[in-house]
Amino acid sequence: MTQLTLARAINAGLRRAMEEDPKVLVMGEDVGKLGGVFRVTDGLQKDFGEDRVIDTPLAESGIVGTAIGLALRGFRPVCEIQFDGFVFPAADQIITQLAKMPMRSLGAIRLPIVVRIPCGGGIGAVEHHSESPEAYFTHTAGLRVVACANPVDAYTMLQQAIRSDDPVIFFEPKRRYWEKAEVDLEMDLAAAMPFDRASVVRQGSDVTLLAYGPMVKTALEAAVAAEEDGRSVEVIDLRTLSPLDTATIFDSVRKTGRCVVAHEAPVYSGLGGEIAARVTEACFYHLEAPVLRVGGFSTPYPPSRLEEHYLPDLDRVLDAVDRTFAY
Amino acid sequence: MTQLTLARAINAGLRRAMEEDPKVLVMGEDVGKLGGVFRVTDGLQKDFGEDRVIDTPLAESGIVGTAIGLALRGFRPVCEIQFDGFVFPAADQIITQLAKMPMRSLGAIRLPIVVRIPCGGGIGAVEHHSESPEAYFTHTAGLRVVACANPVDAYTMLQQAIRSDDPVIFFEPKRRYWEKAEVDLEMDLAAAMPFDRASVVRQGSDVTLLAYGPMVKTALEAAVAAEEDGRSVEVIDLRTLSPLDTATIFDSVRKTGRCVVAHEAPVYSGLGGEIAARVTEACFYHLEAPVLRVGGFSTPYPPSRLEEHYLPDLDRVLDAVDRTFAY
Amino acid sequence: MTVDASRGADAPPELVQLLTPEGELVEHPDYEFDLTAEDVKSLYRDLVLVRRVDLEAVALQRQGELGIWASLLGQEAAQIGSGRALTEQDMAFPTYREHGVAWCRGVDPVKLLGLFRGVNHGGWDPAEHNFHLYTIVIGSQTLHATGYAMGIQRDGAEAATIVYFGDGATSQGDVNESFIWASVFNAPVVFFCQNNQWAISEPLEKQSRIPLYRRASGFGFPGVRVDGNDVFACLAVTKKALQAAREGQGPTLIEAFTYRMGAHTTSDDPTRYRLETELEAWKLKDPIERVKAYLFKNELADQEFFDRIEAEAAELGKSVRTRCLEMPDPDPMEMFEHVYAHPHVLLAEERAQFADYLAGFEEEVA
Amino acid sequence: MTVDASRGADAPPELVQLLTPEGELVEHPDYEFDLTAEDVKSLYRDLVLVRRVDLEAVALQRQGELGIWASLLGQEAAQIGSGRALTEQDMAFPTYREHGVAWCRGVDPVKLLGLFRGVNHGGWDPAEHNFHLYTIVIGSQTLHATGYAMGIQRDGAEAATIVYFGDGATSQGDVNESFIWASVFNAPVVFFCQNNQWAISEPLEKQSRIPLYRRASGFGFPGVRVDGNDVFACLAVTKKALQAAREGQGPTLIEAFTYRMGAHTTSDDPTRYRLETELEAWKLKDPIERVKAYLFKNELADQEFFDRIEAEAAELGKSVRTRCLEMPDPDPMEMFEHVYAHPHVLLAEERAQFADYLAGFEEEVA
Ligand SMILES: Cc1ncc(C[n+]2csc(CCOP(=O)(O)OP(=O)(O)O)c2C)c(N)n1
Ligand SMILES: Cc1ncc(C[n+]2csc(CCOP(=O)(O)OP(=O)(O)O)c2C)c(N)n1
Ligand SMILES: [Mg+2]
Ligand SMILES: [Mg+2]
Repeated sequence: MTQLTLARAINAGLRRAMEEDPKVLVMGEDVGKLGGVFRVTDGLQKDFGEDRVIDTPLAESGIVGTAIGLALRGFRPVCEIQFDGFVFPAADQIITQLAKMPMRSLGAIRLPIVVRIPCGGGIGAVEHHSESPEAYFTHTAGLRVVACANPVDAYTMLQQAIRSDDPVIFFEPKRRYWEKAEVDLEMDLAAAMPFDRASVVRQGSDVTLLAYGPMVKTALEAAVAAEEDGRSVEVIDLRTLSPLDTATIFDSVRKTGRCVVAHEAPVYSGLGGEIAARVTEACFYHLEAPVLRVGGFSTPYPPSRLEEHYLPDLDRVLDAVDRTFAY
Repeated sequence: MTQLTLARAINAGLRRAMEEDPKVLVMGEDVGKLGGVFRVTDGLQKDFGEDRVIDTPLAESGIVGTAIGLALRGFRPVCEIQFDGFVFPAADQIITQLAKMPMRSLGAIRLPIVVRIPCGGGIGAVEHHSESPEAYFTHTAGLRVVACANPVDAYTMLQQAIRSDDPVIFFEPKRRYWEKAEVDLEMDLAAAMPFDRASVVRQGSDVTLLAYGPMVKTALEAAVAAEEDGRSVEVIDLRTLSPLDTATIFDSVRKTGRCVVAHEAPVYSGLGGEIAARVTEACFYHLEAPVLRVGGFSTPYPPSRLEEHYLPDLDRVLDAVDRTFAY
Repeated sequence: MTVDASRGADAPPELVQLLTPEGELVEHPDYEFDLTAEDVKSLYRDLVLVRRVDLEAVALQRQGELGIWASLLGQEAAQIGSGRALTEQDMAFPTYREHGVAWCRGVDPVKLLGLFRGVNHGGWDPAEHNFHLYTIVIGSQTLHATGYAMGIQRDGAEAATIVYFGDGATSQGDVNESFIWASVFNAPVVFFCQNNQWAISEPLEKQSRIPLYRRASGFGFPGVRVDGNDVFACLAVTKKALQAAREGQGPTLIEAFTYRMGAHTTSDDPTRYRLETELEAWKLKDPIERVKAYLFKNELADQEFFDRIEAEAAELGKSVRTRCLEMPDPDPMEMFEHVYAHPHVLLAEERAQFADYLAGFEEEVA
Repeated sequence: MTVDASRGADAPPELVQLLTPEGELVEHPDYEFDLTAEDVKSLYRDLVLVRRVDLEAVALQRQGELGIWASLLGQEAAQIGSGRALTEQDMAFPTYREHGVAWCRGVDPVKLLGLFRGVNHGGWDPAEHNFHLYTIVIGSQTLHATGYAMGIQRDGAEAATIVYFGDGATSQGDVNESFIWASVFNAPVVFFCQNNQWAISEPLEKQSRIPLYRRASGFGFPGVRVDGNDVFACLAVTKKALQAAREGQGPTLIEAFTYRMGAHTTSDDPTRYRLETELEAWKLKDPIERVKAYLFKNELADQEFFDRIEAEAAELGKSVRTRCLEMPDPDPMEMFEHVYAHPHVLLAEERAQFADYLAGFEEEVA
């Protein structure tokens, strides 16, 4: 076991994937000598060379578009989008090509491409550096969308994503990059929980709290705080956002009868709506209260001096939990 | 009153807006001599000149990006995206610039831009010509998103959208372009229903059926069919997708106790989820059944010989209506 | 507010031409004519056959058998010339109009019809033919081709890619980004732009105020304009560019100066935006007639040869038609296939629900 | 797999220069030196003041008062030279680094700090200064500038726009699309590329294999490379390009060949990717020193002048610092303002709920 930050765990996952499969490439802006603006790809170019760790020109459509071409030639590119807010120039290549080409070819083509996106707020950054664009991709059939929340998952899920023959949008909670945990670098990937499964990270009986990425830590803290009020909160780290692991979610909600979904993205038309609708349909007779959502507001991400108000924090999560008991 | 197809009604709306305000421009691919691939802009260039009806180079990011510049100079551009599936190259300009620039400027900048998108399937087209990308935009704070469903609304809502100082994504149901209705071309716009209001297009008492754009007609047909089975279906044409006119929706659901949402876009992570979540939260004690959704599947839009199966038709809508009575 | 552009049916001086519209060979300092009679006859055959397939497809569309068709009429030489320049190892990335290139890559024309008939979005295996699927989102395939070429570099293979796109496509960000990637990585890719003068209703002036082949110079790689109705020149220019790419000399932009003789697609009505006279001028430059004239004049082929090709074309047309009509509609459940490589819980659920739903109707009927 | 590129600190021959690093005037066939002593002193003042503002901002960031800062160090001449070329009617579109241009447009430097401090995303009224907001999404402002220029055409106004972007930005689709729009519509826009040799850690070779000013030729408009550390040349070249634009001669691309002397931003660590020696070579070309040398050598200014400017700079720095620290944090409810021009039912609801939520805490406290 090795103590690793989440960022280093991704680095280790990339390294292991590259060692095991010479077809795995890393590409993006500043991923080479600099090792990425978060140092996630630190040292990889030195060890694997410029042909496998590719500093690309500054254009996200170009990054994803050429990655598709490389995949068509048999490579398994892992693209880095430098910040969440800069994925939109690549939206067309992701939505009309990456997601649709396999079906377009009746399965003759597979695109084992991972698009890594550091996401979310809380780091005091300027505009476009704190967004949570997952819903744009969960609504895009043909993609798999996952989010890791801790170093162990970061290490395993990234490798699973790279091994997947489907395109994967891989969200990394940037404000948790420096969180540490013990990671078993020699772990048997096949024995690890598959990356399309959710994980109950805290057992509880009164209410189910669903979170992913950066919000998992907040959710766990909220559960601890709720316990003091005598409320037993079950926390599920969704991990997979498309498809959802509904079995795990429904089991929990049928047990607790209450459900809150938390994400940083704006609530309106966000993933929480999908979850709420699905949970309500499947657990209608078990619900004591409507599924409540807590998340960003229907505004662009605010300047950083306001982000503590915009981001759902422990208090706002608890407020939502409380409200489910008012029904 | 004049009998107009939906396409001609939009043409008439554009014409009137251009007559009334010299700052209104029309721009896009083939909007000039050709009058657009659906002839929606037919005759406008002839009458208003090449400076006001601009055939642009073939690039959607360029269209929206230069429209923003024109708006900064005081113009009110109406951009045409030729088909729904081609809006994605403009995603970055729409999401990071058009939607966010007004707030970025603390309100000093307003961007009165309308992005017209012929949307939806059912016309037997090849790939990318039948999509329903509204959820990408409803999740984008800073935009208004509306969809017209009939010639009268097409005429009025488009003019209202052009007069709005906020950016508007304007969806036109392309398979309804040839539907006709009487339109009062002299109508007083101020007296018309505002474009951010939903409309109850058929009264009913047993279940509320929510639809927009091309699905409104299908919903109305379903309501007629349901009547034969003794079910009274209230049909609401949402018209505004962001923000939703929740007052009108909630009033109806509180009355009927049941709700179905239909859209062509994939159900997963689509706008229906938001509506279901919101309705459930606001009408929890009134609901006899969960809000059910009927829409596209979690696949790319299929080849046209399969689209009748992919698109929610009368039978699939009725099936969902029936299922709400099984609870 | 518009500026002078150099478009026009008059071939500008920089045009590479080896065969005149009258069927005369012309010398060119950089490109040699080195084809045998058999070569030329075989090119002729391809030109005639693909035109015939195209005509048949237009007819099928008119009869409601296809939803739409994008005709290659007038662009046969550009496509056959460039398509025949490819080796088996080379990879081609088409738009939606490259029926001639598809033919050169051995794709059964009926497979192309599938897409336009609406039975699939692309019914051939790209790897089998080294011919990618048709791409409809304008310009996006240029990046795929460039990435593929970067893959060739990494494999150390003796191969190149060629990517097709239109004059209108040159305005898309993606196309220009692909120029950047290709030049920065010196990737073995040939950019083959068929400038057919029109992007639906928009003339070239709406995309560029200078000849398109000159775009390449701004990115630091060679651009060349070839007579796109001259199959000899298209073949020679493409061969040379591909060879340069394979040899590590990087990308080339080829602008094939040609003309879209038909409508943009069968849904289009060009009378709204262009003059009949333009069409007439281009008819005199027909890509097939000039090869026929060359073969005739040089007594390389007799009437029997032309008749034989005609007959073969008629046969092919008939076969394409028959097999098009026989093409089965896909099974509804097919929608759920192919989207993902691995099991997907949501899709499995939707598939099961939809199967139940369909079964419900069958019960009703029964 | 990489190819020869012409980058390097050695100024290539095509560079327009009017003032050497040693402070000597040089003749140029196309650009005249026509500045009075007062003009030069005023330019010098601007250069020194904006450098001082920049230094102060870096210090403020180090002390935790700003979240981040993008320094213009080394690029003062490019920005002041081009910024001073603008008339009041002209409109400028910056990236996030154009503090010098902002200065020329009369934007109070403290307003720039707001964005980096996180109190807003852009705190000035663009229309008031004809200076657009900083744009962070690389390249997207080039289209806004081009559209604005199309608006100027429609207004028949005597004005032009200038848009700033970096060497890295030239790879973005949007930037190339803006070249197309500008050339096709012959729009009055000057593309001002500050090639500071680096896009964060990536050297110019990763964006282009030929000098950037040559990109314009591929789109059919003039490109010129100017010594970006020579304020005289930057002023002259930009003036001429703007005048051409205003006169209906369309766009020009100016590549200001300069160097980013600092880190990309205060978050960056350039020691990971570039050599100290490169920096040393560029130090000899400092944009301010050469103007000082010119003024000294030609006895146009005495020590008193330089001291006075120094003192003014110190004052300005102090004032910027004080007013930065005084900048109030925005009110939380401010989040909901400005998003829409007209009432918005969803936002009104969220605002009300959030106000209630906040009020709940106050009650708890009370
Ligand atoms: C991104 C995108 N925008 C718009 C369209 C609609 N469209 C289809 S073909 C076409 C014109 C293409 O012109 P050109 O590139 O010259 O190719 P040609 O059809 O002439 O071969 C347009 C605008 C599209 N397919 N993709
Ligand atoms: C679309 C987009 N992608 C990535 C980034 C992250 N980023 C910020 S600055 C920068 C480098 C810009 O380099 P250049 O254009 O040369 O300008 P410079 O910073 O050198 O002035 C990058 C990659 C961004 N802001 N926008
Ligand atoms: Mg064309
Ligand atoms: Mg730079």
